[in-house]
Amino acid sequence: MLLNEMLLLGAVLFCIGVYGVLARRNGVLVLMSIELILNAVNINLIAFGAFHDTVVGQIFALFVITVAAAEVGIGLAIVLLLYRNRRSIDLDQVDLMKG
Amino acid sequence: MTGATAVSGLLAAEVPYWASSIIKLGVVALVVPTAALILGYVFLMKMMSFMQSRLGPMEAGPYGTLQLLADGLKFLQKEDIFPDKADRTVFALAPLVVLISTFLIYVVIPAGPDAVVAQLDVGVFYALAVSSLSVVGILMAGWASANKYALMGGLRAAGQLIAYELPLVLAVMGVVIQAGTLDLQKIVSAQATGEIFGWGGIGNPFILTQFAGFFIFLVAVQAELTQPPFDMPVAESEIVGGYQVEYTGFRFLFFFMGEFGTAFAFGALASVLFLGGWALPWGDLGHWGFNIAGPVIMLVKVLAVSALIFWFRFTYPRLREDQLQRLAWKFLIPLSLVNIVVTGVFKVVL
Amino acid sequence: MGLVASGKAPKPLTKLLNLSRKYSIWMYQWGLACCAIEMGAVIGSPRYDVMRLGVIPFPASPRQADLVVISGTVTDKMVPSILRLYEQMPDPKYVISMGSCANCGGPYWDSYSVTKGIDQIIPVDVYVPGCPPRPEALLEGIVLLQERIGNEDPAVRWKGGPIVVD
Amino acid sequence: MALVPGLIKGLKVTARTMLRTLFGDGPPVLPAPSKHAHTVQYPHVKEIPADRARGVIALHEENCTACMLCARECPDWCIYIEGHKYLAPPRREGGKPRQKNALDRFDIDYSLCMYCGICVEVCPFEALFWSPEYEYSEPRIADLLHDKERLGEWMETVPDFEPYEAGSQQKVLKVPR
Amino acid sequence: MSEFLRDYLLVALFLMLAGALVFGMLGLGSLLRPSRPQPQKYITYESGVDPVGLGWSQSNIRYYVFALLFVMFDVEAVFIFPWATRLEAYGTFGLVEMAIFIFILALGLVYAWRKGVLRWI
Amino acid sequence: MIAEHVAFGIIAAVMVASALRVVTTRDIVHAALYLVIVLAGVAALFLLVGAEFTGITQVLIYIGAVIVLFLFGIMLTRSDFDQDAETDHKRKFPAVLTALLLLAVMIGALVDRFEDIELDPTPQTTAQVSDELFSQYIVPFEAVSVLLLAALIGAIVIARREEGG
Amino acid sequence: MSSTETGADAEAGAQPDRRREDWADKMADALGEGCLEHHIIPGSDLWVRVTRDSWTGAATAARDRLGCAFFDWLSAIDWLPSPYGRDMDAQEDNPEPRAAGATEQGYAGGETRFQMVMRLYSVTDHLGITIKADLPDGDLSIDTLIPIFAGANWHEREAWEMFGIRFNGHPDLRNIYLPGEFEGNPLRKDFPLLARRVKPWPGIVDVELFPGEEDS
Amino acid sequence: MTASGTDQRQQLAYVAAQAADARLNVEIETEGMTLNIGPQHPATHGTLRLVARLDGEQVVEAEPIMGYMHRGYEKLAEVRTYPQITTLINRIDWLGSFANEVPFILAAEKLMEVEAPPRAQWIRTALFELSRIANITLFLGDMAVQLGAVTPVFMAFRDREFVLNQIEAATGGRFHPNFDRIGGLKDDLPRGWIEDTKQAMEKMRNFCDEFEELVLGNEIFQARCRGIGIVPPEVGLAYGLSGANVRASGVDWDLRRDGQEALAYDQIDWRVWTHPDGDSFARYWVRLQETREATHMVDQLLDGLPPGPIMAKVPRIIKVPGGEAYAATENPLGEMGYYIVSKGDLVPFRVKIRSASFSNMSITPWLLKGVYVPDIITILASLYFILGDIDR
Ligand code: SF4
Ligand code: SF4
Ligand code: SF4
Repeated sequence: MLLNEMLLLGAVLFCIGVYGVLARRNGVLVLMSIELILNAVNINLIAFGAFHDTVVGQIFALFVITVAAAEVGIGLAIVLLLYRNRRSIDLDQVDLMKG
Repeated sequence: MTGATAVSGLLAAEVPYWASSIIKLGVVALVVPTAALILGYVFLMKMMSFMQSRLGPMEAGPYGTLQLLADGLKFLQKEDIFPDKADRTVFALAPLVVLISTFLIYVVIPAGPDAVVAQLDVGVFYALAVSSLSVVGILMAGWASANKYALMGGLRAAGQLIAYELPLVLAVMGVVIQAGTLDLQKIVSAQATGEIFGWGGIGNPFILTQFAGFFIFLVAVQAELTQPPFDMPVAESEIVGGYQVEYTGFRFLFFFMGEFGTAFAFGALASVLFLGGWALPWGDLGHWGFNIAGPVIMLVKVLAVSALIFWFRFTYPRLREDQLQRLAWKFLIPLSLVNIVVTGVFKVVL
Repeated sequence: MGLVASGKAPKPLTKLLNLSRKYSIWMYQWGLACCAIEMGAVIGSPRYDVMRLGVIPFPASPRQADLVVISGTVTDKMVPSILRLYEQMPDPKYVISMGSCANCGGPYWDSYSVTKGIDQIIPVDVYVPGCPPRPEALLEGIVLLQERIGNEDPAVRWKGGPIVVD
Repeated sequence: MALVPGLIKGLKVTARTMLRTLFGDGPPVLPAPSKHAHTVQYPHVKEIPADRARGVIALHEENCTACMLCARECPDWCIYIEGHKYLAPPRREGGKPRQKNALDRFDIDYSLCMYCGICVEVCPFEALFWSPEYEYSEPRIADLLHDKERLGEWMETVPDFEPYEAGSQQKVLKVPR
Repeated sequence: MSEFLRDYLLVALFLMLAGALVFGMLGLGSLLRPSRPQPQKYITYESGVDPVGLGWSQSNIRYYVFALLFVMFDVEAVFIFPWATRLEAYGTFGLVEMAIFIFILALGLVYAWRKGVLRWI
Repeated sequence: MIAEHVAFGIIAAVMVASALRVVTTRDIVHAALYLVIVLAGVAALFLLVGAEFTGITQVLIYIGAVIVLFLFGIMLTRSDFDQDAETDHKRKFPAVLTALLLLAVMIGALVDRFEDIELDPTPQTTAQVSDELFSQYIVPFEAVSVLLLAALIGAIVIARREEGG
Repeated sequence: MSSTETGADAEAGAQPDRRREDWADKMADALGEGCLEHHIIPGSDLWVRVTRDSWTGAATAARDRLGCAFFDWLSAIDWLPSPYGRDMDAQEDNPEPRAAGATEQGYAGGETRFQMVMRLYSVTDHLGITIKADLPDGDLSIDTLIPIFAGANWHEREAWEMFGIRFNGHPDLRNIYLPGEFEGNPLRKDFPLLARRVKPWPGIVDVELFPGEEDS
Repeated sequence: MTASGTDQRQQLAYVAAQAADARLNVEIETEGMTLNIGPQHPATHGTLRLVARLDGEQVVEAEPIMGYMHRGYEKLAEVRTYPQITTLINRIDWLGSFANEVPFILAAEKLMEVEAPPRAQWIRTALFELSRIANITLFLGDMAVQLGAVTPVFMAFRDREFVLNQIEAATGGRFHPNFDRIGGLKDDLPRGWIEDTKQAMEKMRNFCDEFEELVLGNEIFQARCRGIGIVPPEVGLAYGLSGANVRASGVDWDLRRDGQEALAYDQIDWRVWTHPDGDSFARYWVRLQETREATHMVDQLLDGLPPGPIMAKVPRIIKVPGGEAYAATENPLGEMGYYIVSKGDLVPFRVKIRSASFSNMSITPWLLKGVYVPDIITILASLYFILGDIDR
């Protein structure tokens, strides 16, 4: 692979993720879009790791995966909580988020 | 390492990569259904029947040996039903995911020095990772059927599979620490050449030093396979078959194949990890003869492990959902954590 | 699509298919009344052990069943359920009517709440007489069914009628 | 959960059953085919039911006088009898010709019969008997209506009445052949 | 192509093999099987009656809590694997490191236990 | 090398298509399943550049665990099998614009900068990863455990609150 | 009544049944006017007939004063002679259906067509009591027993379905057995069994006189 | 039958089914999740339907819907003669068939004031206990299978065959003997029967031992049953629970010992088993003990069988004098009784059938409140009902 191919792919995924975060109003879908973003980051990390021929890229990717798992856990807990209280996970209807 | 020479050792000739790949594909494509057939026939049909003082299938073929073939052919002729409300694509793909999970496990299981599809550096880790894929398939099936029993069964199954995935993973850790590798081939040779406190007469099958690990592994496998006493996801007296409830014909059979194929795979994994795999502690491990003897040795060990699994299955009633989770979280996981630490201490101290 | 349904399947193939259906009959485990217990004996009692014949009583859902044994009294309240059960089974499917109740209403032929015969609702392939039929009698019915399956013409069966033997 | 003892005992029970099924009480020799299971392999081996078993009703036509008693007492109304009267030649020389009944039709509808045995019991002329036969499933329900020829054929399968247990004061009857 | 990738190519091939099996079998079946639509055949199976009360209860949060616990420990396990392969090299130091790691996560388990989320009921 | 490029092309195409479906499909379960494809693709990419351990981890954690979490979340928050709630904002134009702008910027920044650098797919073994992790990155490693603990406790607290209420 | 019986019952068989009389007295005592009649078969059984209004009172009294904690069953009797002749085997209808007044009731008397019957039992004394109450012909309703014996719920639903008797205060008076669209109350005497009337009785074609009465 | 005819009828039935379901669904439509268990459900021994409203896996409310097996016995009894009824009521509790006949015959004998000769009484009692064994054996296996253990039910069926063989050898019917007559029995025992029966009893005792190891002693089984579905004695009695169900709650009451019906129970040596806990496990335990006790009772009954006739003098055509009588016996499922109102005809005027399961099941809505879905099965199985006995 060419390095820039990898990076490009990462960039595309990243932007798709960003679009998802902005366009979606379902809590779970927003979280999924965030996952996309994090994966895009991971691709970059791994690509650079391979580029520099070091395993540090992998290690960072591992950390990112860990953080992502934690993030999803908490995020979904919040979504569930919202759902419990409002019977909906539509973020538009969550005044709380709007301040 | 030498995936390409897997078969060449057997034939004592160099086999091109593509040819060996095709042979391997063919072998595994045969092995999985055959494994399901063997387990289904020997245990589900015959052993169960004997335990209940009856005979099991007798008419289809001598001693009913062709029973499951007849079943397969019969299921081919069954109408294919998609319930109205079902999510058709997901409904159709769910068995595929389960089956993929089963097939992928077989990639790393070694049956001889060269009789392995792909010898991966991260063998065990890979096997555990792909075996966890089936959860997705089961959840898909449960969801797509748009049926209460199915959804309930799917959720129960997923809850159970993930709860027991952990003990499974953690139980293996003891073996990994002892062998110092994730590669299944190396684990096999570590057992064949190992020593127990300086005595190497029978090598070191890890079942002896890792008995706690073996026990946890076995319990977890039982649960992963949703066999009694952990069969709530498919409990027929409660939720009539759980996530499989809407599946007909061959789609149903895929689940069946997945279940028994995975049982065989886990049996193989258990015998590789704990019982010494294809090797015998005596003799030259690299000898090509093991490529022929290995599968036989493996088969015996796998059947022994499966016999144990199915023996439990036919004897015990099922637990309740909460008892199952309690067993996992309050007993197996702490136990396996302790096992890791203890094994680590021994490893470092000795 | 539908090699067999169109009747174009070669003879040996149909033979093979018939054989497989003959020796693999998954039986929906569902009983209605007293006869159900004799059916239970056929399934569950090692003395009879219907699994020998390839009749496998695993499916808990009609979706995987080939055969349903209507074993017992059919009440008017039950009829819709039985009909649905039958329709939810995938073709090809077989029905055995077991016992006088399912055949004709039996001892309750004059009752206000009992359906006089299951064949008024669904097509029946084999009638087993008795009240209750001995387990062997049901076995005989199953053997008879198997014989007929072995000789039937799938093309006709695929259209859903009762067994036709050529 | 107090683990172990009960669980292990359970395993023992199933294992014991399996061994017994395979090998009986003898030594474990392979191959160990089907001898020790409780199974009677039906289409090949047939158990003979108890003599009293109520399998099918046989008609001894000579004894039946078409008196209709069985048809009347049958709770399911599943016996259909038709007959006609005729004058039989006198028993003794010079006597009057006797009026007798001829049996035209004697059908039992086994799809309806509840196998209660009332007809056999009430028959005053010992024309009906239970036979333990059970193999008469039919693919067509109409074939379950057995006419008097078919019922007569069943007579061959009727076993003799058994003797009674000690202390009984019942008389053992005879089956007319 | 490197040996390494060839191994994984095999993995990919197996993936396809499973797919081929599934579709092949279903394709073969479509030649043989009947198709006879009937009005009730496609209704969801629910013990022989019309499905009632469509609402699936959403309250079963316990599944989620267990799934969450699982994710956390799964991540932990991922870190233990490389450590386990190289424990010999790290010696006591590695042992202590991991002991701390496991201990901290075990705290989580204990917390969950004490909070009663491990109780199903 | 050709084979790898082809593989990369296929994987990338599938990934991008699936990712697009993730953010556009109306059925949440489908979105999650498309996400599975994307994640599997990522894992495949990792393997392609020799990051074996991370690749498998990706499968184990993401597909085996995180997706399950997602599916649970979905199934516990959807009240009906065939309910089709609105999942997107009414006006998506700003989102599209933002995303495209971002993409343009990144492409501009990346494409020229790293032109024609061939990646070396030498496998990096687990042992290497381990050695690096347990020497250089020992502090982050321990921090991870604390992070996980915190996340665990946080999630439990949230879930508990909801249960009480 | 039978020689194999034991203890008090066997003795009581010969002479007046003290224990049952005692029970009858207690019931009369507790209900006063509400207790109409009683009937005792020594050593066998006790019937008490109460007014409709004392129905629940009788149950309470039996439970509290007699110790009958066990709710055995509850049902009703339709005393109307069947309008279908001797029994439903008869092929023609009874030419003159007798008037309701002409019905004869069983033990402990009764005046009307429908009579409630309930049986309670004492698991300590091992004695049972059958309590009856008449329902006026125009108003088939009676108070529910659920507050006293929770088990009466289904029995009352059954009686409602089979006889059409309404139970005041019953929370859930629906059909228990029959499908919702079923019409009629099957256990009423005037409910016909159609199958029996449609199918010809096979015993009707008489070809010979009864055995033993043979004419020469 | 032509295919088109079938189709038409199917269409009609289909429309009827739609209508019936729609109506029922309106009746029970609730918020939250409603789970239908049955009528086609392996857990319900046939055709009970349970509609449970759930909150998660917890039951908020559960209601059995019966009538899928309602066959109208009480009405049919009004148009059948006494011998015809005897054979019909075999089919109420189809597992303990001979036991169904006894209380009816006893009630009729009460009205006719005849009494069966001692030999008949003893054989009656022995057959009664045999049906009890045949009946409860199946319960023992069935409850295990409901809890997910497949093997016990096969063993139950296996050993039950020995008992059924004996019942058949004596009466001619495996299930529906129709052997009891007003004033005695239909026939005497065939030669060799006593010997065979004793052997069968030996096997049954083995069976009980096996089950104590395989099921009762199993920790998983205990974990599933202990503390589940506790019935307090007062509540149980108020709901009309009888038989082993209340004996498992500590009520020491057994109609065989305490009833007034003329059977041979007072002449043999046996005991009544009770258990203080009142939970599902206790019910299982009590039934297992009763089975074993019954085998001992049969042995004694056969040893002491008095010689003599088996039939009292009764007219050939039975007309029962007018009057009312109630007779109840301790059937395998609990108290079963018949209340016969006679007007001196060939047919009874009214027969009220008090069947045990009907009352036993009436406690389920109370008992199932707040339990978890898997426990529904445990509780239903442990209460032990037979559909025919509920719906009649
Ligand atoms: S045919 Fe006889 S045994 Fe069968 S269900 Fe009907 S009554 Fe019961
Ligand atoms: S056995 Fe009974 S039902 Fe059958 S024909 Fe005789 S009397 Fe009628
Ligand atoms: S069989 Fe017997 S009862 Fe029936 S008509 Fe003939 S003689 Fe009379």
